[in-house]
Amino acid sequence: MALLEVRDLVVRFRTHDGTIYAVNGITFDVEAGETLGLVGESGCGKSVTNLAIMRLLPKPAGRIERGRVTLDGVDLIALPESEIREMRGRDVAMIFQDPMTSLNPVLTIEEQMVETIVAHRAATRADARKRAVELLGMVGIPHPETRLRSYPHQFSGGMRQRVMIAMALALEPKLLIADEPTTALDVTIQAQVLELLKDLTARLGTAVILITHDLGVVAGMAERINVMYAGFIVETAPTPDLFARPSHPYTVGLLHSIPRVDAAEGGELVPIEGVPPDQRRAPVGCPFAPRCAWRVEACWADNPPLVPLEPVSRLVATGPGATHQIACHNPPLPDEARTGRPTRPGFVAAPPPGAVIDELAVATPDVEATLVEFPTTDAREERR
Amino acid sequence: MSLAQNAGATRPGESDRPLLRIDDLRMYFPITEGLVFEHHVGDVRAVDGVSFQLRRGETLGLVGESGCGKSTTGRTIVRLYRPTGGRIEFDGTDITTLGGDQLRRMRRRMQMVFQDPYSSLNPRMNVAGIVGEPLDIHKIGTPHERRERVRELLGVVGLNPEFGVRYPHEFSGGQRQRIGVARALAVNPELIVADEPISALDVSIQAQIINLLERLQDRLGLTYLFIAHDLSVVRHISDRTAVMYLGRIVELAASRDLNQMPLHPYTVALLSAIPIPDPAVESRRRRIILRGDVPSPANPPSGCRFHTRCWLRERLGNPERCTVEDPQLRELSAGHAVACHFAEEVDGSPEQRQSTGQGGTQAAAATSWAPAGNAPSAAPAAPGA
Amino acid sequence: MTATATPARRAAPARASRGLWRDALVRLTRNGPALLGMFFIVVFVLAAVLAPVISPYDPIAGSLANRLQAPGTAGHVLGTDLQGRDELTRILYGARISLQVGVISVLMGLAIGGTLGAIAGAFGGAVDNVIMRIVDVLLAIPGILLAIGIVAWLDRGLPQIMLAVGMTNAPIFARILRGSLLALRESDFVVAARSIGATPLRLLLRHMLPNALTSLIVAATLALATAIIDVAGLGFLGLGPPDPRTAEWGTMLTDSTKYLREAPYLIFFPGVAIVISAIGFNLLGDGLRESLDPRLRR
Amino acid sequence: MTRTRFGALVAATMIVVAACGGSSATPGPSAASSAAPSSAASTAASTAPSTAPSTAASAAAGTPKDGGTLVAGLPGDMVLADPSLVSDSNSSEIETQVIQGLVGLKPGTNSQLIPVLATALPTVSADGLTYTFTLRQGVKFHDGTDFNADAVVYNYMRQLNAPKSLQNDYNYYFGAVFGFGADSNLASVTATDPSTVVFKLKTPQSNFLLATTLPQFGIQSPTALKAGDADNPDPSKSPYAQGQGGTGKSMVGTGPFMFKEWVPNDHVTLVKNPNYWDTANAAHLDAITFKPYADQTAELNALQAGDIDWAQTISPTDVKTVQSDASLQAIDRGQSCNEFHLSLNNADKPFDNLQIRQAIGYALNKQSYIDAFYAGMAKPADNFMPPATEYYKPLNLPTYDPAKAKSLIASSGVPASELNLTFYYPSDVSRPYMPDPKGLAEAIANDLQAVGFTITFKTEGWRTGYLSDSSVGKFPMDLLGWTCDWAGPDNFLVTDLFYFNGSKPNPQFNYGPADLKAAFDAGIAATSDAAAQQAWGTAQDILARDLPIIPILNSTPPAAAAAYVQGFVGSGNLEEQFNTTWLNK
Amino acid sequence: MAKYIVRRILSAIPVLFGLSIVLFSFIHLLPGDPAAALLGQHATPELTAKIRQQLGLDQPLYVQYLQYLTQLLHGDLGKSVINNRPVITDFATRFPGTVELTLAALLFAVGIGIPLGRFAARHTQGWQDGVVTVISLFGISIPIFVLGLTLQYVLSVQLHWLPTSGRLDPRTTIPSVTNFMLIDTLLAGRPDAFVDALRHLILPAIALGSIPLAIITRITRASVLDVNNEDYVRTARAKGLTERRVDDRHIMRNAWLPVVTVIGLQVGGLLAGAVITETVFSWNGVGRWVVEAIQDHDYFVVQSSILIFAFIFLAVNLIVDIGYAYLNPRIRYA
Repeated sequence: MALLEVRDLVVRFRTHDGTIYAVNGITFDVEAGETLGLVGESGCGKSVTNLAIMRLLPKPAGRIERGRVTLDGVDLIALPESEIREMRGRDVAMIFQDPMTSLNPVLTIEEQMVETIVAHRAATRADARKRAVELLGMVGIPHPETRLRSYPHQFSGGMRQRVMIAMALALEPKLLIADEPTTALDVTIQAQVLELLKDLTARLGTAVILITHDLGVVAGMAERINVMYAGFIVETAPTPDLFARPSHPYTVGLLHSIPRVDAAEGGELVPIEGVPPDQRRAPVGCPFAPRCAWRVEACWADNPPLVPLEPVSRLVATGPGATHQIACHNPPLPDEARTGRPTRPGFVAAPPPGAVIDELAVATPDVEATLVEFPTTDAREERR
Repeated sequence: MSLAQNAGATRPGESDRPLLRIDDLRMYFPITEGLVFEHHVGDVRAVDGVSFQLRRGETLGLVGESGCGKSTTGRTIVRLYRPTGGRIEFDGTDITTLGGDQLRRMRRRMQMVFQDPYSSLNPRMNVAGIVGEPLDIHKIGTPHERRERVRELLGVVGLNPEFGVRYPHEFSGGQRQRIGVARALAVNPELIVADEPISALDVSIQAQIINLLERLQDRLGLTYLFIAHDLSVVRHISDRTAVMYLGRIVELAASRDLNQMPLHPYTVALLSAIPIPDPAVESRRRRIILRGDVPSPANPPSGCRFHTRCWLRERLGNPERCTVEDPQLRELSAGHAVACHFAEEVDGSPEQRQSTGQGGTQAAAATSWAPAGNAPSAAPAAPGA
Repeated sequence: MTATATPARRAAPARASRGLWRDALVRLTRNGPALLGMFFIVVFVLAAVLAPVISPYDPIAGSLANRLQAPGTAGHVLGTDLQGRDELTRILYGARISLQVGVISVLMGLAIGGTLGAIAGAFGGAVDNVIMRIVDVLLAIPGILLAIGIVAWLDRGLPQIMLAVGMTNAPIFARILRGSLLALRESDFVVAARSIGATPLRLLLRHMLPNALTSLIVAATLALATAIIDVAGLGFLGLGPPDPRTAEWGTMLTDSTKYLREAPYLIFFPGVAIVISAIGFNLLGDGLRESLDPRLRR
Repeated sequence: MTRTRFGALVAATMIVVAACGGSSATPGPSAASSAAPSSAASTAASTAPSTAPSTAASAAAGTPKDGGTLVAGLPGDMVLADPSLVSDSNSSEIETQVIQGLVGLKPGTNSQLIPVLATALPTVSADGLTYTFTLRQGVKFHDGTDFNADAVVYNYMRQLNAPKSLQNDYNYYFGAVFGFGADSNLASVTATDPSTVVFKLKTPQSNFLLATTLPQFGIQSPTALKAGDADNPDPSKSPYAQGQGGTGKSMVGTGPFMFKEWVPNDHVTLVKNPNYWDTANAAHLDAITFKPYADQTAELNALQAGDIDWAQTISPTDVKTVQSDASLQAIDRGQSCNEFHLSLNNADKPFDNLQIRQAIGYALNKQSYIDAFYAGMAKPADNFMPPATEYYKPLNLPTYDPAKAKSLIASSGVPASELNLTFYYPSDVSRPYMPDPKGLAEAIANDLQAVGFTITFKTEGWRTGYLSDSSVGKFPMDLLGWTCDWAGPDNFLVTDLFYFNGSKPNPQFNYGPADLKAAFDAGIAATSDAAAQQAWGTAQDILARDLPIIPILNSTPPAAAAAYVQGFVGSGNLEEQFNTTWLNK
Repeated sequence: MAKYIVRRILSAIPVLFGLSIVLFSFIHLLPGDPAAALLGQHATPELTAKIRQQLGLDQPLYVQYLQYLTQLLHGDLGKSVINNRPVITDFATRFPGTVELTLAALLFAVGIGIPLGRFAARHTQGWQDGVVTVISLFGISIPIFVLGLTLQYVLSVQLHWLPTSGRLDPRTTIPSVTNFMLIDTLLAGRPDAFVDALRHLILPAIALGSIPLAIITRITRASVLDVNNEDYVRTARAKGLTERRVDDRHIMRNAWLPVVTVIGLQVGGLLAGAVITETVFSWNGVGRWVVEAIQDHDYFVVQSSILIFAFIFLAVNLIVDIGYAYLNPRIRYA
C-alpha cells in the first residue's frame, strides 16, 4: 500500500459563470519517501488536486464530486472535519508558491510557528519555541533566536520560503506538498531553496509532491512525474523514462517550447499552437485534441484512458520502476518526439468536426502574406 | 516607405553607426524622508553606469535577477524616465534630454513590448483601437488606411484580422501578448524594447511568442533589446547578452560565448542555477549556491558589487581588491567583456564547466534525450575558445 | 477515459464582441438585487415624469374642507394631507423634486469633485498636494454640517440645496477619482501609451479616465441614495425649499410630524418613498460595483 | 409675554410714556377683590367650544397633597437667571415662580390686580403721579436676608441706572415701561420707612400698575445681587445672571419656590421654599424642573412617555389625542389674551388700496383655519385685540365671502400684475397664536389664490430675521401675532400694532392716520373710565374703517398635563403660578 | 512608528489651517455686513458699529485672519451672540453629551456590525447572508430622522418601553461633574440614575448607529471574505489549526485593518448624524446646538463647532491611523 493513494478524483467548482471542470478523474500513488513531480501549465488542475487531498478547496464553490484519497490507509475524504484537521500539518504539510502571501503579515514568525507545533503536540509554548528556533536554524536562517520575533515582511523572498519550509516540516509530516515553491523566486534563490528542500526531505524521509510548470525543476528533483493537462494526467513515468522517451504530444510540446540553457545555438522552438482549453466546458474527447498536431479522428470524440506505453504484465503504480503510461490515441514516434512535429509522410491532423472552434482562429503568424501593403508614413512628418 | 522596404535595410549613410549607443547610463530614484519637508537622503541606484551599443538588426539580451535594473534600463532608453546621468544616443541623435514633440517623434522609431499582457492593454479600448493608437497619435495615414493597417498587423502577429472589434479581456494571455506586439509594430519602429515579454505566459505559449518575435525580426529587420530574467530564453533569442547585477553590466558577450564560457562568477552562478529539463544532466551538475540575497540598490556594496556573495572571492581567500576597487567592464576576448578583477580565474574552473551541465567526463552522449532543435552543444566549450 | 459523459462537444457559441461596458451591463441584468433596484428607480423616474398624467389633482392647491381624508378614501388612494391635497399626487411630484435635486446635486458634485480629482490625479506632485489638502478640509467637515453651513450661508432654495448636497459629495468624488488616476498613472497600459508618444491629455482622456470611471459611477449611484436622504434631512432641519407648498418628501414628512397622531400615514408615505428610492439607488450602486468589477463577485 | 421685538417696542412705549397726560389712572378693575378661582373657570366656560378640554380649575377637586417633583416642558431654555435682564417668556415663566413683585395678577386672570409683597394695592395721588406702597413685614428672601423698603428701592434704582450696555438688550421691560436714567418717567423711588415705598412719576402712566406685575419688576435680594455681580455690564460674566451657585446665590426672591440649579439647555430646577411667607398659599410641590423642548411634538411625546408631567403648550390638534389618553389631561386656559393677524404693509402695492385689503379680509375662511389648525380652540377675530381686553367692542370686520372678495378686487382697479403677493411666513417656530405657521400660510395662500391673487412664498427664521425684518417693514405681507403683556388695549393696539414714533407710524404697516394717533393719545392720557372707553372706542372704529391689517383669530392655547397634576390654574398670558399645583399620586 | 505618528500629526496641521481659512471666510463672506448678520434682530447702527470694531472688521482681511488665528490658538472661540456666553463654556457642557451619544452609537455599530458581518461571511451562500444584507441595506437607506421618529413613536410613545428624549429623567438631579451622564451618575453613587441614563441612551444610539452599523457590517463581511481567500489563511488551515483559531487569529487580525479604517471614517458620519439625532431626541449636545445656532444665525457657534467637529474627526482618524499602523506590522516596523 502506497503512502498516498488517489483514485478517480473529480473536483469541480460551481461559480456564477457555471461549472469549472478542474480535475476530471485522476488516479496516482505516492510512495513513502518518494518525490513525485506534478507538471502542467496554469489551470491544469495540479494545485486543485492537492487542495482536494488536503480538503482545503475554497468553499463553497469547490467540491470533490467523486473519488477516494487515502493516506496510510485512512480515507481522507470520508474523514470528519476535526480529524482531517488533525492530519493537516502533522501528516501532510504544504508550502505554497508565494511566500509573501502565504505567511500571515500581522503575526510574527514565532506566533505562526509555535501555533503549528502547539496545535498538534501537547507541547508548551516554550518547548515549541525552542523547536522553532531549531527549525529556523535547520533551514539556514541566521540568528534564529532574534529572527523569530520578526514579521514576514522583514524577510526576503527566499528567507520567507525557508520559513515556510521550516514550518511545514516542523512536525515531520509523512507527505509534503510543495506547490510551485520557487516560481516566485529568482533563479539563484530558487537553487538555494530547491537544494534545501531536497536535502531536508531526504533527511527526514518525507514524501514530496512537487508541483511545478518547470520541467527543469522536476528533472532534478523528482523520481517520478505526472504530466497534467486540463484536469487529466496525460502521461506518467519515472523521471528518466519520461525524459528519455516523452510520449504524449503535450509532453513533447512542452519540451520543445522552452530553450535549454545548455542547448546548441540556433534551432527553432516548436510551440504548442492554440490556447489552453476553457474549463467551463465539460471535457469531451481528448482535451488536448484542439492543439495537437498528432490528433486523429478518434481524438475529437473519445478521451483516451491512461494506459501503459508498452504491454506490461503487471502495472506498477509507484516507485522508480513504475510503468510509463500515456493517455493518447496516436502517440508521437520517438523521431517525431525529437523533432517536435509529426513526420509521418502524408499525415494530417484531423480537422475538428462541425463548427470551427473559437480558439482555432489563432493562426500561425502570417508574416509573409502581409508584407505588401503597409500605409506610407505621413509625408508631412517626413519633411519636418 | 513600406515596411518591406525597411526590412533589414539600413538608411543611406548610416551603415556602421550603431542604432543605439548607451553611455554610462545612470537612473537613480531619490529616497526622501522628512517630517514636514521631504529632503533627499539617498538614491535607489537602479541603473548605475550602464554602457552598450546595439547594432541595427541585432538582438541584445539583458538578463539579471529582479531588482538588477534591467527593466529600468529598458524604460530609460525609451525615455519613460529622464536619466540621472549618462547618454542615450539613438541613430546618432542624443535623446537623453529630449522632450515634447521631438521626443514624441523619436518615439515612433522605438517601441516597447511589456511583460504583463493583462495590464498592458487598456481594457476599455478594443483591439483595433489599441493597435491603431500609435498611428492615431502620430497621425499616420487616413482613417481608412489606419483601419487596413490594423487588420494587416493583426494578421502579422497571427490573430484573426476580424478580432479588431473585440476587447482585450476576451483574449488569452498569449493572444494579448500578440496584440502588444502588433501595437509595437504599428509605426514601423526600428528598435523594440521587449521587457520580459514572455515571463507572464504559460510555457506552451512562450514559444509561440519567441518564434513570432524572431520571425518578425527576420522579415522586418527589427532591432531588439530583449530583457528577461531567464538566461536560457535570452540566450536563445539574442545575438549578444548582457548580464546585469545591481545596476551594472557585469558581463557582455555573444550569447554563445556567454553560455559556454561564462567569465564572471555571477554569470557562472546564474547559469548553474538554471534547472535543465534533463535528469541525466541534472544529476551530474553541481550547482553553485550563492549565499544570501541581493543587497539593496539603495546601499550597494563597495568595490565589486558582487563581492558579498562571490564564490570566487571566497576561493581566492577574500582578496581586498574586490571590496575596494570597482571592477570596470574589460574586454577579455573579442566581444567578450567582463567586470571582474579575477575573471581569468573563472575561465577553465570546474564551476564554469559545471554551470551548463557540461562538466564531468561524459559529453553529450550521456544526455538521455533532447529535442532536435534544442539540443545541447556537441562538446564542452573549449576554454578561451 | 472520459470523466464526464456529456452528449457532444458544443462549438463555441458565436457571439458578438462586447466591451467591458456592455459586459458589465449584461452582468447587471443578471444581478437580481440590482434589477430590483432598477425597478424601484424606474418606478420613481416614471412617477416623476408622468406625475401630471397619473394624477388629476393639483399638488399645490388644496382645500381645508377636504383635509386629512384617510387613505383609501374614494379618489384618494393615499388619503389627503393637511391642506386637503391628494397625498399620492404629492408623493409623485415629490419624486420629481427628489430625483431632480438628487441627480443635479450629484452632477454638481461630479463636476466639482471630478475636476479636482482629475487635475490632482493627472498632474500629481504639488498640484495634487494642494488639491488634496483642500479635499481633506472639506472631508473633515461632517457632510450634513457642510450642507447646513452652505444653506445657511447662501439662503434656502432648491439650487442652494443642490449645491450644498453636491459639495458634500465633491470631496469624496475627488478622492475616488484621484486615487484611481494615480494608480492608473503607473499602470502598464498607460506607460505603454506614454511610450508610444501619447500626449498627457490623451493619456488622461483615453486611457486613465475611462478606466477610473467605473469607481466614480458606482460612487455617484450610491451618492444619489445619500443625496435623497440628505435633501430630506435638510428638510427635516427646516432648511428645505422655501415655498411650503413644495412637494418635497423630507419637508412633507417633517411638516406632518406635528400631526403624527392624527395622520400617521402622512409620515409613513413620504418616509417609505425616501427609503424605497434610497434602496433603489443603493441596490443599483452595489450591482454596478459588482458588475463593473467582476473580481468582487462571490 | 413673549417678546423679542426689542427695538421697535422700546421706541413704541417710550412714546406712549411721553404722551401720558397728567391725570391719575385707575389701577385695574375690581382690583383688590379676592375672587374665587371659579370666576376664571366661568370665563373659560364661556369661551371654550364644546370640544374644549376641562379647565384645570374644575379638575382641582379633592384635598391637595404635598410633595413630589413636577417636570414641566417649556418651548425653550431660560436665558438668564436674573428676571430684570430677560424679556423672553420661558425665563419669565420660570422666574415668576421665584421672584415676586409688589403687586401681581389674580391667578387665572390677565388684568385683575392683587397685592403681593405690598399689603394692599397702593394709594395713588389725585394727579396720578405718586404711588405709595405699604410692604409686608417679616418676609425673607431665599438667602435669608430681609425683604424691606430698601430692597425695593435698590431693585428699582439698579434698573433705572443700569449700565448702558444692558439698557436695551437686557433691561428691556424697564426701558419699555419707564425708560432709563434722566429720560425715565420714574422720577424717584424712596423708602420713607422700612415698610413704605413711594414711587413718583413725571407724567401719569395708566399702565404703571399692570406693568409692574411682570416678573421683570420683581424684588430680588440686594445682598445676593451684589455678591453675584449682577450688574456686570456683561451678563455672561455675572455669576448671578448665569445661575451659578444655586439657592441663595442666584435668582433670589421671596416666592413659593426657590432656584436650585440651571444646566443650560437641559433643565432648570426650582425647589419648594419651606419658609414661604404666605403659608396659606405655600407650594405643594417639593420641586419643579423645567425642561426645554424644541418643538411641540417632542414635548407631547415626552408627556405621553411620562418624561414630563406638564407641557406649557401643545398643538391644539393634539388635544384630541391627550383627551383620549386616560393618563393625560388637556388644560384649557379659559380666555384668550392674544391675537393673530395677516400683516399688510400699507406702503406697498396693492395693499395701499382699501378694497384690496377688504378683499383679502373677505377671502380668508377664518373658521376653516380654526377647525384645521386650532381644533376649534380659537375664535375668528372681529377686532384687533382679544374680546377679554378692556374696552373691546365688536367691529363687524369682513367675514368669509369669496364672491365679494372677487368683486372688490374687480372694482379696485388694481391691475392683475399687482395681484401677485409676496408672502412671508416664519419657518421654524410655533407660537401660541399660530401653532403651525407653515400650514396656516399655505391655507391662507390657498384662499387668496382662490379669489384671484397669486402668491410667492418667502421665509426667514423666526429669530434670525423674521421678527426684525418684519418690524421694520421689509415684508409686504406676513403672519404675526401677539400674546399680551397685560390685557389693556394699549398693549395690543399701540405696543403691538400701530404705535407712532413721533408722528411716524410703525414702519411695519406704514399705517397711521392722524385721527388714530389722537385717539391713542387720548386713551393713554385718560383719567376716567368713560374717557378711556371713548378714546379706545374711537381708535377701534378708525381701524375698522381702514382695515390696515387683517385680524384672523384669537386663540386659547391649550396646556397638557398628566392626569395626576391637580390644582393648576391656567391664564391667557401663559404665565401661571405653580404654588397651587399638586400631584395626585 | 514614533516617526510615523509625528508625521501623521504634522500632516493634520495644514488641514486645520485650511479649515480655519474656510471658516474665517464663512463669517466674512456672509452676504451683507457680517456685523449686521451677527446681530440679527439686535442690529442698530450703534451696535453694528460697535461689533464691527470689536470684531476688527475695519482692519484689512489678513490682519483679521491673523487675529482670528491668534484667538483660536489661545482657545478663544468667540462668544455666542444669543446668550453672550463664551462658546467654549457651552461647548464644555454640551460636548460630553455628543461624545456619549456618538460613542454609544459607535459601540452599537461596532458591537453588532462586526459579529453580524462575520456571521454573514460565514454563511455567504445561505439565507443568513441574505438577511444580513437586507438589514444593512435598510440601515443605509433609512434616514436617521425617519428611523429615530419611528423608534420614538413606537417604543416610547406607544409602548412606553424607553424614554422619548433627553439624557436623564428630569426628576433625578445629579451634580454635573464631567457632564458625561453615565459617569456623573456613578460619581453621584446613583446606580438607578445610571440605568436611567443608559435607557435614555438606547434609542438615540440605535438611530444614530444604524448607518455605521450597516456600513461596518458590509465592510466586515467583505473583508472577512477577502482575507478568507488569502494564501496565508490557506496556510493556516493547511497547518491544521482549528477553524476557530484560523478565524480569530488569522482572518480577523487581518480583516480588522479595513474595518478599522472604515470605523474611523464613520466618525465623521456619526458627528453629522448627531446633528439630526440630537434634534430628534432633544439630546443636549453639540449637534442640536449647531442646528439651533444656525437657526439663530449664531455664527461664532456654528464656526467654532464646525471647527471642533472637524478637529475631532481629524483626531479620531489620526488615532485610527495609528491604531491601523499598530495592527499592521508592515507600517509599525517601516
